[in-house]
Amino acid sequence: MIMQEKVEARTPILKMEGINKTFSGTTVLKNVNIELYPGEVHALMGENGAGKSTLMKIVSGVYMPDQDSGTITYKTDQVTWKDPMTARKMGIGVIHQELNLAPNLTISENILMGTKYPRNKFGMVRWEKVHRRAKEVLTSMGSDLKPETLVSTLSVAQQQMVEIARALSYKAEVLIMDEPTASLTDKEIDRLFEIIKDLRKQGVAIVYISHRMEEIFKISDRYTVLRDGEWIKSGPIQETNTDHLVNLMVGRDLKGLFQRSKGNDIKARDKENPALEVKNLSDNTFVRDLSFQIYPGEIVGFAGLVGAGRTELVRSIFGASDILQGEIRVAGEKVQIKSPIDAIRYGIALVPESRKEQGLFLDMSVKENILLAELKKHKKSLKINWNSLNHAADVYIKNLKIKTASPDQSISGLSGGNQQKAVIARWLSTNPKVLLLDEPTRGVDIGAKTEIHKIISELADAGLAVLMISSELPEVIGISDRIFVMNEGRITGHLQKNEATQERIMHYATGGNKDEINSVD
Amino acid sequence: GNNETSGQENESADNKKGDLKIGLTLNNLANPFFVSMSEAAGEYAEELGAEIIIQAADADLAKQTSQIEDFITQGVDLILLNAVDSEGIAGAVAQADAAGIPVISVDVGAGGGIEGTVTSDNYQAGALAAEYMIEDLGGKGNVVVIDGPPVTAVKDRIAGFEDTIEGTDIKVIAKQNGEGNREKGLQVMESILQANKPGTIDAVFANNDPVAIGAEIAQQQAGRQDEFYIVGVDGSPDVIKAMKKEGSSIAGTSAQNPGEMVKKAMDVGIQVLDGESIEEVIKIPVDLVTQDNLDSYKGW
Amino acid sequence: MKSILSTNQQPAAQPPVQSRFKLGHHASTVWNQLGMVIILILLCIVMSVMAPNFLDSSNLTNILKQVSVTAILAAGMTIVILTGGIDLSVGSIVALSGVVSVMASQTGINPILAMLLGVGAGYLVGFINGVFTAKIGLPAFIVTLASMTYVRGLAYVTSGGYPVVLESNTFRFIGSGSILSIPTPIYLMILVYIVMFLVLKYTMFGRHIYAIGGNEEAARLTGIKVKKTLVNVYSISGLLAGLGGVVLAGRLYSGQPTAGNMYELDAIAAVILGGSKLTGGVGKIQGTIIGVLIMGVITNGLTLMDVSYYWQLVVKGGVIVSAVLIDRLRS
Amino acid sequence: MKSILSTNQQPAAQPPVQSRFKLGHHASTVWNQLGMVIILILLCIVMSVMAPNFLDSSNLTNILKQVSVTAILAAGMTIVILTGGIDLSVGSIVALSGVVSVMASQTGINPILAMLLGVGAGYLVGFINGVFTAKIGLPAFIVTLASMTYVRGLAYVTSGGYPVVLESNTFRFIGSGSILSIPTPIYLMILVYIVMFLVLKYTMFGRHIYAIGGNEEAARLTGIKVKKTLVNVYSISGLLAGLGGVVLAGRLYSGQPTAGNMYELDAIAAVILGGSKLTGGVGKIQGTIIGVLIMGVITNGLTLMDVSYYWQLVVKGGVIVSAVLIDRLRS
Ligand SMILES: Nc1ncnc2c1ncn2[C@@H]1O[C@H](COP(=O)(O)OP(=O)(O)OP(=O)(O)O)[C@@H](O)[C@H]1O
Ligand SMILES: Nc1ncnc2c1ncn2[C@@H]1O[C@H](COP(=O)(O)OP(=O)(O)OP(=O)(O)O)[C@@H](O)[C@H]1O
Ligand SMILES: [Mg+2]
Ligand SMILES: [Mg+2]
Repeated sequence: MIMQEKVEARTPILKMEGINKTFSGTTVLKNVNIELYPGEVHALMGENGAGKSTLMKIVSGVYMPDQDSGTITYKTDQVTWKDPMTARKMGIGVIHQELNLAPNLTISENILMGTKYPRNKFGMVRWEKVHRRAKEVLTSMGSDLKPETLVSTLSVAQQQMVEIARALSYKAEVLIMDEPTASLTDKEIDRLFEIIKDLRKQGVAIVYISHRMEEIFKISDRYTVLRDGEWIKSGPIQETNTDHLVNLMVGRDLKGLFQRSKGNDIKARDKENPALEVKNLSDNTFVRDLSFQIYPGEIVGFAGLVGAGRTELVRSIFGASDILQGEIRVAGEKVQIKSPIDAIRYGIALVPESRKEQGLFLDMSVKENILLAELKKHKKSLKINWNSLNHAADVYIKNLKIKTASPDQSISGLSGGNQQKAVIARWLSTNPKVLLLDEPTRGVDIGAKTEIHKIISELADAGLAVLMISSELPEVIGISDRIFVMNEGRITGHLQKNEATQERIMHYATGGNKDEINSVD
Repeated sequence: GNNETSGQENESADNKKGDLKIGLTLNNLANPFFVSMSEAAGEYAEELGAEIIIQAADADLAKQTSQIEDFITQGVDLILLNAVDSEGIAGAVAQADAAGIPVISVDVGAGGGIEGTVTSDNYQAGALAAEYMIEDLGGKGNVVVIDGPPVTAVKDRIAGFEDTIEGTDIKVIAKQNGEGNREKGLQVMESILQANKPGTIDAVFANNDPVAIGAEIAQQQAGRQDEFYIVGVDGSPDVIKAMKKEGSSIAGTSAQNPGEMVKKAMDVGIQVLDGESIEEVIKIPVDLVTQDNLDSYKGW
Repeated sequence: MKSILSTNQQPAAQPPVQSRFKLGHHASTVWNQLGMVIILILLCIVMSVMAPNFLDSSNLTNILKQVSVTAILAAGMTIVILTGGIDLSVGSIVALSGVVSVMASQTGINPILAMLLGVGAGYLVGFINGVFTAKIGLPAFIVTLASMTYVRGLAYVTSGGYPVVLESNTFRFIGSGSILSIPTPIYLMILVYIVMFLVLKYTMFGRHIYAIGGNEEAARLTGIKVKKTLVNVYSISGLLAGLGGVVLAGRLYSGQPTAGNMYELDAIAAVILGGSKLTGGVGKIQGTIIGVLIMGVITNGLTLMDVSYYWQLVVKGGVIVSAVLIDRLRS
Repeated sequence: MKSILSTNQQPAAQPPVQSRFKLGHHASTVWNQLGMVIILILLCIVMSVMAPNFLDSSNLTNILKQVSVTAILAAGMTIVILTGGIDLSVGSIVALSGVVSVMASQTGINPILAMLLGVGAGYLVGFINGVFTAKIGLPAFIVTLASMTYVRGLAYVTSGGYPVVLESNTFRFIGSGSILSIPTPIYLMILVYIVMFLVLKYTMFGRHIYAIGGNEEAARLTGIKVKKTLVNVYSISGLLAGLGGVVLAGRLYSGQPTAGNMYELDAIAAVILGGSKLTGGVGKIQGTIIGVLIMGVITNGLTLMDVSYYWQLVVKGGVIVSAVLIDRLRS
């Protein structure tokens, strides 16, 4: 409260009034206002496609607002940056939502990208200094990544850490964080929050965008809500709560995160065949000696810290990465999975970790993105029957409530959440027996997230065996019947729904001791 | 005099049997003219019991320069050069000269200190074609010229043709580039036939035989074979074959003799090696092969 | 929850077809093509003013006949480029196929069979390209560059460097004949483009091509047989180049070992003029034929105008940039 | 929290250099190069066995002299390809620059100045390529294909199609002269590669090239002047092609309007053989020179072995694939 006064007292460092933005006809921002004060964390809230990123891209000079459509006042004078460079020079720092890294370069170069590297008097880059500077940023973030590592060898989460490091590597007075934690796990998030608090002390104004409610209340001082590109409300965080915020965002009431009614416990099902059984699976690098079963009709959550090996686990089950040892049984019978094609044949489906790189065909229509895996179902002899395709696509679009102008709209025009639903739909279309979900709701807004959770849960009730990786603990706890916790490629914990708490999961995730695990099993 | 000369050569070849190593670099091997030249060279070298290395430069002077350099490395005794460009090759010739390897140029002259040139006069080839047309058309008419790749040999032919019609009432109504091959020759002729309606063309001068044949195909497909005739350059087997056909509209071709040329060059070269003196330029005359003297023409 | 899994349900209300032309990449490329069509028309207007008899029906068939071979190559090049690949070997394949098929027909075998041998030779080269590119994973550019070299060599070796003369009239017919006073190659070209259009739009193979070009990793994870598809794509490109070679041979009454030189560049240029992206995933066969025609009209028009060969090159280069430039500025 | 923002601190524990060769693309491409070096050596061994006098020092200088022009072009091509672009115009630029500079020197101006004019012409073409590609955003392939065409045309037009003769000895020296019995072009080539190495590794410009090639969007967002950098990249490629043209003219005692035909393909092939990816971001100049040498050794060796012209093409194609193939299998 005290600091609240302080904030109001000061004049805003950045003030945007009546901002409009139109992309080829479609208006994305309508007369939006926002005020940022030095030393505050300002939560920018809104559903997928509300216009958060667009607004921030205007602040950071990526886009220009529409002609004569309102004003941006930075410090004392009115401004319009013509490119990211100028904005950055003026002290605007950004962590963009989409990872913007050059995979061919080292972590160091990605962190320092766009700045002048340390150079000698002949203008020659001094590499040892470059790496040292990067190392400093990383250590200050509590990350032990090696500066000389090639970014292409990093997992998505690790890449996000690099993205953050870049924004922290130079002095910013306004720091924009567009979903920085989308793929982070609590350990990194806590570290990040300490950094944010530190910056706040130094009087940096921070815009914080996230779809994870609990974070908002943990870190932010004030909030602004956008809906369909319109400014809805701003105010101090103390004067709101989850339900109220959600209501402002989606324009209707919606009780927090979806909670799956406790699924009937395994004991009852023990005698049945597990839909998926993994025995001593290893690739000797990221996955070590993993064994577990998943039964039809249950949702099994996989929790763990960044780099725990969850993604690699599902990738190897799905035949996307090589397995060195161990066996996989589907519905009791031993199977050899050498490629995704085999996996699909055995009724396994994988919704991959990163939509953009591994899931979406951005040049293609929504309907093809949904049905590409099942075209053969929709052809007479050789010829594809587009009508039956449209028909089927419409069904999925309806059932999964995918928001799209039409089935033929290019999927690149959809918001993150809806793109994710389309990818899920693609895998449902293959009628899988085992569904592997890797971070299925990353960057998906609360409304869509809830819908996706409902869908997953209903699928399980319909007899599907679901393995869900998630780094968002409330999500894992919310909809899993059982939870495995991984640490450095090994399963370190196994929790029933009723015994799962964030604390216990974190305990195992950080490599909790064995006897406790035994007591669980 | 052919048999005599080669007869002499056999003797003079005897005393250097086996150890004579000759390098021959040709403008290219994409044109039958040069292909036949290379074959004749191969056979004749066999006769002489000499080893011959044959290279083609793809009409790239830099490549030809490299090839001469490689010849020097290989320590050939004699270089036969069919230059891509007469001045441009001078540098390489000088290198060979410095290495004490005599260079005889074939068909196209060359600078840089060559021992001698054996050439069939390309300028004359063009001139003969022109004279034929002047006489046939009575010094008046519209002709089409199909040019070729910009190399001296070709340019001399065109020059010979154009200089000769200079002053007559023969007008060049279209001049396009057939790039020396049948394909492009056919294409440009098709378009020229579009631009010049029936009855407007009296004759076509093609820079070489492949183009001449291409032009004839275009003419036949347009059903205009009776309107005008074509004169080519080379006297290549397939043009002779074409001329022998009924109703061929290829009236003539300024026949050169690649085989003869390269053999002569080889003889001259060996004379140089034997320390005999030779005349700087030996011209193998070109004669216009027409329907009249077609049967007496030996061919390549 | 059956509903999600089963698809036998009422379709949602709105008819897709309508909106297809409102939004999305369908729309956008429809625009691209329209753009290029406009430019083609502009070009024709200019030519018809400046070049004598440009608009004569005989000249128009002439243009179509002259582009037919490049067009057939460009059709194959389109699917290669759609997958994000490239095929530099097509020009040399034209030569090899021409030589092989003509020499075959000289042995007196059935001319149809001889032609098929030529086409087969092209298919074989394409298949080899595909294996090295897709299965072994070597860069398409270098693999097809190598093929371009050795296939040209083979064409020379088999023919001994001389053009091989084509006697068979059946064979000649495919290049020089005409039905209802329209030259055969034009029918072939049209046929190839119709088939290719149907393949790309209505077959799984076609859709997989777009998918692979758009996001190969995703395609792999979706269970598409990426390698197999790519091998087929290159094989088809080779096959069509082989067909082109046969047509050209029929047109030239001979198999020319020098034929098809630089055709690969014309084909690629046409594909890109037609709106395809070298990065793959974006493009349409309709665009390609427009690109081919633009190139053809330029060459033909300049020749009709009797512009000197040297200036033709200058102008041609200028027109190509202007074409893409205008198209860009328009949108 | 100072630590994040201030950089004056103790150096991190482990020395970067060490770990650099454990992980990351440094390592991987070091391997690629090693791989290609091995292949180059293998090739030389084979040649020295089969080709007489291959190992003569005179022949080795020969090879270097013969590749020098392509090498200079390939250096420029490398940075273009590193940005994910391509430059098909270099071959024609070689011709134009040669013709322009020689004609200039014929007017009797200072030969150095004449040469600079040739280089300048190349720079100009490159600059235009850059503007159309980077600023206006047209596809590099089509833009440079167009340049390839019109620049060749200009070379013909300015020279009237005839080679122009070079008299000036100073000028000739740059192509045909030698210092300490090593030909001048070799010094030039080495110079170009050293400079390019330093630029790519130690200058902001060089690092920006890699960043743009790796992720253009990221480069833009972090405030790298993408367009400016790209324009410079194409300009440099043009400039080096211009230099190549001057050297070639000096070597051929003349400006040949037909010179440099197909050189662009040799240059690109060399770059890719050297381990660069056409998608950009990956590659090193050291790799390129290896690629150039591989190509040069093949051509030279086959000539020495007296392989017939036609078979040379076949073998050359085969060797190129084998080279990348072996490299692939090895890793
Ligand atoms: N470059 C663009 N061209 C056209 N439309 C765009 C563009 N960028 C964004 N949009 C549209 O603008 C709207 C807002 O997008 P924006 O990314 O700002 O939403 P967001 O609030 O960041 O959503 P999310 O929470 O999913 O990140 C969306 O409908 C999106 O489709
Ligand atoms: N594409 C990749 N290439 C190389 N290493 C990878 C790749 N992806 C992940 N890794 C490494 O494999 C290990 C396990 O990563 P993985 O992605 O499976 O962990 P995770 O549990 O999914 O955590 P997150 O995905 O949130 O990073 C990590 O050390 C990571 O660095
Ligand atoms: Mg966003
Ligand atoms: Mg993961």
